[in-house]
Amino acid sequence: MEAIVNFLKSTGFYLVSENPLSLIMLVVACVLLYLAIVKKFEPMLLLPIAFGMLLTNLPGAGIYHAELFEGGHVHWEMFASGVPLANGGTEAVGLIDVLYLGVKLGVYPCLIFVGVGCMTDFGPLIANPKSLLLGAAAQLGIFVTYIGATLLGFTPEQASSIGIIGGADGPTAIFVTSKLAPELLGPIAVAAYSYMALVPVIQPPIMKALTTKKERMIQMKQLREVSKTEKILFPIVVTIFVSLMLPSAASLIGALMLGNLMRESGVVERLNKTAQNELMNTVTIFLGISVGATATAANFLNVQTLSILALGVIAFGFGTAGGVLLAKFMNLFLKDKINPLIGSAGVSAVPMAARVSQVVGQKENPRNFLLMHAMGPNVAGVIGSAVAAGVFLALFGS
Amino acid sequence: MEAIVNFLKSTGFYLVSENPLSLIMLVVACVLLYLAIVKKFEPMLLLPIAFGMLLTNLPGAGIYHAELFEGGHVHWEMFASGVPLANGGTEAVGLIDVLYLGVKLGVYPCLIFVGVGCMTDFGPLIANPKSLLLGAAAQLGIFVTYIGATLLGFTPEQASSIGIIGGADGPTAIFVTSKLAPELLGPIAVAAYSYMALVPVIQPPIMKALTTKKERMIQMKQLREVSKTEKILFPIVVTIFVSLMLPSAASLIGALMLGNLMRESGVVERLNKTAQNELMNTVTIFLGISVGATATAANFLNVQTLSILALGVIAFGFGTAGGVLLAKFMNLFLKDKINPLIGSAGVSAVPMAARVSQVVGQKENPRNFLLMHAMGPNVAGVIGSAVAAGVFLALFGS
Amino acid sequence: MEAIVNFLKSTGFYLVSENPLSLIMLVVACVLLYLAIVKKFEPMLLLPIAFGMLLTNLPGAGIYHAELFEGGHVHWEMFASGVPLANGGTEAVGLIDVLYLGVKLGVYPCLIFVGVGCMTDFGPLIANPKSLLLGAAAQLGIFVTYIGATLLGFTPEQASSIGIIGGADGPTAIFVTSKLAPELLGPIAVAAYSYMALVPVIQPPIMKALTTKKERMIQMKQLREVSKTEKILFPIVVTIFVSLMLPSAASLIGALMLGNLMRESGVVERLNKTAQNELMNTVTIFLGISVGATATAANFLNVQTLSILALGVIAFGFGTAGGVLLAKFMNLFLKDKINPLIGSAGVSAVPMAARVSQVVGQKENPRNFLLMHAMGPNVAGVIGSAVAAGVFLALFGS
Amino acid sequence: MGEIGIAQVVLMGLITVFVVLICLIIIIKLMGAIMSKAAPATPAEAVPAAAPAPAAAPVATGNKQQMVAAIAVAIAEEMGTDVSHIRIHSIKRV
Amino acid sequence: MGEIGIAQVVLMGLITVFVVLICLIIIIKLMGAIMSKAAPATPAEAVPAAAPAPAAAPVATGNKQQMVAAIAVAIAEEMGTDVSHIRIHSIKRV
Amino acid sequence: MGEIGIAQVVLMGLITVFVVLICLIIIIKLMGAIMSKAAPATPAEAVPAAAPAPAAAPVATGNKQQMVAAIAVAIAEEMGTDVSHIRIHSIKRV
Ligand code: NA
Ligand code: NA
Ligand code: NA
Repeated sequence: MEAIVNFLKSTGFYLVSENPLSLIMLVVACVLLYLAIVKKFEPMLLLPIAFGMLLTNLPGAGIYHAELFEGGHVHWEMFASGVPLANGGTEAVGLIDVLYLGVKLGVYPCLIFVGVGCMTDFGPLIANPKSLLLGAAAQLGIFVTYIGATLLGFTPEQASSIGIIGGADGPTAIFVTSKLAPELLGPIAVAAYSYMALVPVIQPPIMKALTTKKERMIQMKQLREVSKTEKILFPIVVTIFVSLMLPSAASLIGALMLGNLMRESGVVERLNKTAQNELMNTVTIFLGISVGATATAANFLNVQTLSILALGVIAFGFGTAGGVLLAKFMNLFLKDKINPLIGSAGVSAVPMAARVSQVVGQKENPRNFLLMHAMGPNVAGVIGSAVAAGVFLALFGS
Repeated sequence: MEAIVNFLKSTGFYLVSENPLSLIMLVVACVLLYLAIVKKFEPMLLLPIAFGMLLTNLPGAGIYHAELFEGGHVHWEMFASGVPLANGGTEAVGLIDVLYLGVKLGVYPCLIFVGVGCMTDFGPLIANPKSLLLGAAAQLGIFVTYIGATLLGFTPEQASSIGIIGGADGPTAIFVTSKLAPELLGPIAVAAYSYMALVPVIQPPIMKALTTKKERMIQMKQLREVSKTEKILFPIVVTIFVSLMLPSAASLIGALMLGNLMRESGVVERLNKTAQNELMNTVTIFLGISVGATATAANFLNVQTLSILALGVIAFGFGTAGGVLLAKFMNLFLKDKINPLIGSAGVSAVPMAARVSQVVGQKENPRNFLLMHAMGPNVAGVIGSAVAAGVFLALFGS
Repeated sequence: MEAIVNFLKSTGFYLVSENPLSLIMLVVACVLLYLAIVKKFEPMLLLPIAFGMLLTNLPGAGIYHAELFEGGHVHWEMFASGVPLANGGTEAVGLIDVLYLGVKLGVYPCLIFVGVGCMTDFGPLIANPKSLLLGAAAQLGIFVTYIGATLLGFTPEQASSIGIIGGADGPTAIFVTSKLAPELLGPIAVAAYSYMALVPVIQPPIMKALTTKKERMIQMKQLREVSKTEKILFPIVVTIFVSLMLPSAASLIGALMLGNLMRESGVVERLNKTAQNELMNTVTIFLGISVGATATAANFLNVQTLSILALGVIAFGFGTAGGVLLAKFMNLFLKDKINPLIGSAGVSAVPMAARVSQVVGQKENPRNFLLMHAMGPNVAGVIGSAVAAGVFLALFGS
Repeated sequence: MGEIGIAQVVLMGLITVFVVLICLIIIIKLMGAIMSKAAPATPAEAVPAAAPAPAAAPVATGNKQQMVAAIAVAIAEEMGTDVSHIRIHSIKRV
Repeated sequence: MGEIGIAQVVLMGLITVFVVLICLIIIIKLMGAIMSKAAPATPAEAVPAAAPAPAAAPVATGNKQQMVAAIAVAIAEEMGTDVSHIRIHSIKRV
Repeated sequence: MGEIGIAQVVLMGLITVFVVLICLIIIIKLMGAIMSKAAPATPAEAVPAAAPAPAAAPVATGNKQQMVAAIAVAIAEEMGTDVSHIRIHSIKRV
């Protein structure tokens, strides 16, 4: 009889009664699954994130133990001997505890960036290097959000991580957050990927508000062809130069450019394929469920999360505005005018933001093909965010 | 001269003379290779297991050191500084020492279950939920075997691990055994995968003995079509419900259902493919050779192993009987009779056991197509075994 | 103002002024990238190696910290708490720190050997077992180089690692070096892969100098067909026999033969494909950049590296000569003469060296097809080098 | 959990397995009932996870019927074989 | 780095981002200038990393029947083996 | 193993390599002898690991020319791209 009572007390239903907030988290996870599956919000990451969130909030399941990574350290001894429980016993480490090591040690975001590099064509950027200015301006959202977050009482480390949401690059945001404010990984990842999926909703009104119909109709000259040699030199030169300027950005830029060199060199096709397919897919699954698993009720269900979600929209908005406005400013001096709609693509969210530029532009002028022009700022924004991330890591990294 | 003597003393031939039992283990490994390659007994796992067994029993090779995991702990300090030898020196860790970490930390079985989930269609189960009762009844073998093993003097932890052989799910058996009785991993894995391969030999006589010809000829109504929404909701609902009922089953069920959700959602096709192909294949290789490596002469060549092999047959037999008998019992109350031959599929061994139902059924009635009906209990058996595993882990897990 | 000065002092440009040698290393890395991409010198490994070298020599980037592996141990506590800096702070571990674990623990070379085994057809060797003698003779370069390196003042451990360059097997060289002389990993890996790519330049003059025109024109009898059973038994028998003779060679031989058994058995086609494609590609990327990362200015820019590069040529040259000369010697006794040009293929560098035999042979006699005959010594050389590696590991391994 | 008898383990185990799986039956039936009310069942077979057929549609113009068929079959089967992501950008008549 | 004001962080951040990316503009332009001097531009589009098109040419000539058989076998094997390893064991006249 | 001379290392090394590989020769010859006694050699070429050939049959019928073009393009691209991503950019009438 006592055994049965003990058994019932070990069920999740009993444990839920002690920690009812986890039920709310299960609902949140299901909402995210809905967004991922039905609304197709960046499902590659949002589905694993949501499932990780679900698993971590099943009371008693013990698939993830935040204690293993408390105080910013990895507690190897607990990996060896199990996690101490309140009742004096120990519990073996769970699946996500092990997978989370890849986040904690910064491995997954870099490996994903290798895959992203394998899939990125920097040709449009090399053909039109001015794009880099737009990619720089679109980082405005990051710093505006940093100000906002600091004023709302977040620490500089947390404010940096929240600001990076405005970079619209998942791996960059997760890399910075895992280093500076791992306690915010859950909400920041959710915000970053949700708003990336919402780019077609967030950006167009801002783009239209800041431009005239005439500006939106500007047609741009066709891009020059880029030689293979330039494409091969680009990743090498960028890695060396950016890393010397800002060593703290070297991991992200180096990983991205390693992938791009594997792509453009054309001599390691096998490696290129694996890096952008199976390796990246595997890491994506592991990264998603690990990041999701940090979103426990205690970490997620508080006013901070709401602030982060609000600040995330601000970040995307100001990034969009920054890009558009700098394009308008540049037009004051340029003979061949830039269509300011491609400025918004500088927030990255590759290639979604570039497509938004194309769609908005074509609405005004059906013969206007902005996609390739927008790809320049789009990929420049990836570099820009990595540089911004490097600044934060240099200032606040341990 | 002395150097030559030293050298000769370090050869495996000399070491074998000190530990001749390893020769027998090499023979056992070769027999298993024969079964895997020539008899095609679950070769995906039996080949790596047998090769791991071969490598671990090469005297002096040092590819696997049981000392690293002694006492149920991982000894990281030895990973760092090498394994102490009898002569006072140290030996670097070997390949399988590192790979075994994935077993010890419970990662491989879960990852394989993600892949299994990606390959499993729960449609026939959703169309005919009564199948779950058959999947439950087929777990009888697990508990009968538990009794038998306890009476033979095994500890409750060992008896649980041996019982789970009757679940006919490799990953579940390995997961439970690595947590409760890692010293039995070798024989239990060998028994589990061998008997799974022998399902077409073990099951038919039992199925025929327990049924009448008339029963075996029962034709069943075609299954209803299952909507995509139901298939998507199923993994989510099952994860939440089962994990709340039995938190200790959450890892296995969660991993299985994550894979199934990746499959059915249709929005993460890249991840789904990698999880069921390259990721699963890689983990299968690593799991196989690691598990095989635990089968050292000391661990394997004893009367326990013979008992485990004997108990394994009992487990499969009673599981088969349980499924068939419950189907007959249910027929006492049902208007649309169930063909009791599909009950035996409840032991899982997907999809072999379902095929056995089909073959045995078609022998009596050539127009009888039981395969899809048997898939219901078949996949239900996977859930059933995971639940049974959860019970054992809840009762005896540290 | 002070902040800006601090910031500028943290840039790589400032740090370079303190350690200008890293600039030279960046140039070396770029030269290697040139060789890999434009000259196509074994790009699969040389490109990642060169990029790893580039990343490790970016001052302040912190992607690799040699301190984590100092003294031959893995310092887990630093993985947990960060690497101590000169200024009293700590720095988080970098991407390559984590990836390097796979080299340090000897996992990558073995996994690559599994993939190599999956791609190797030992048929020509089984059809003509005499090839093994040529594969043995071609290891002469290893031991001649060992003598040379010792005389130049290298320790026996270092001399062994340098000698193994003459084995012309990348994974074997990296495995031995990571165990015996990890401080030389960079130059040895660069030498090994560069000279492998240079086989068509290094070998032909030696081959011609040591043979007469008549010898080079010898046509050989067609090889017998090898039964599937022999091909399946071969990896099993070789693993057992070689490992018993020389336990320290078991890891390399075992991994190679596991892969070959997966290939020849034909029953684990899924595993075979993953092992030789995605798994091998992933490990190749990780191995390449990790090995490259050990080539810091302090480790690479010294007279040792020049010695190693010089000794590497000697190793390849004597290996080539050894194979050719033994073939000539064997011809004194054989009725069916061997074309001594296939002896040079015994250095391995599969399949490049075999192709060199074919090309040189066909130049003298256009109807002479030596490729398949050269594949015998070629794959025998892989076994030969692994055995030589085993000898060194047995003598000098901790 | 200290001393626990064999019978207790077996009973608790079997009961748990049956209770959990019976609950799942109820849940599935409820789910099915809600589904069939919410919407006139869209069978999964009609909306398979990966549906290669539609990709063929835009191709099915002009008099290249057999070619289209050949390509479609080759591609469709190819898709069936795991390799992924087929994109037909354009088929032009010269 | 002790106390550092919000304004400082934002200024330093924006300036760094702009400085680094402007330097990249200069570097890319320099690179382009050197390239165009060094060689009459070989456009990337003309030399794509993976150019499978030519492989089709030799196939589209000669005796059709045997080719069909050959190709059909190749496809069939491709399908059967899932990812790689095309092996033509025999080509028979149909 | 304490002090060990250069000559000793080299001799021991070369001898070991030769002894091990000579033993392998003997083993392989023994294996071959046993094989040829046990069974009239079934050559490996005749029993390939994965032989999907039969699947070719249904393809080798119908309108040959157009099918050749279609399939040839598919194969060519497949070979060129090695693993995935089939893209038919254009199909021309032969
Ligand atoms: Na960005
Ligand atoms: Na089961
Ligand atoms: Na060799």
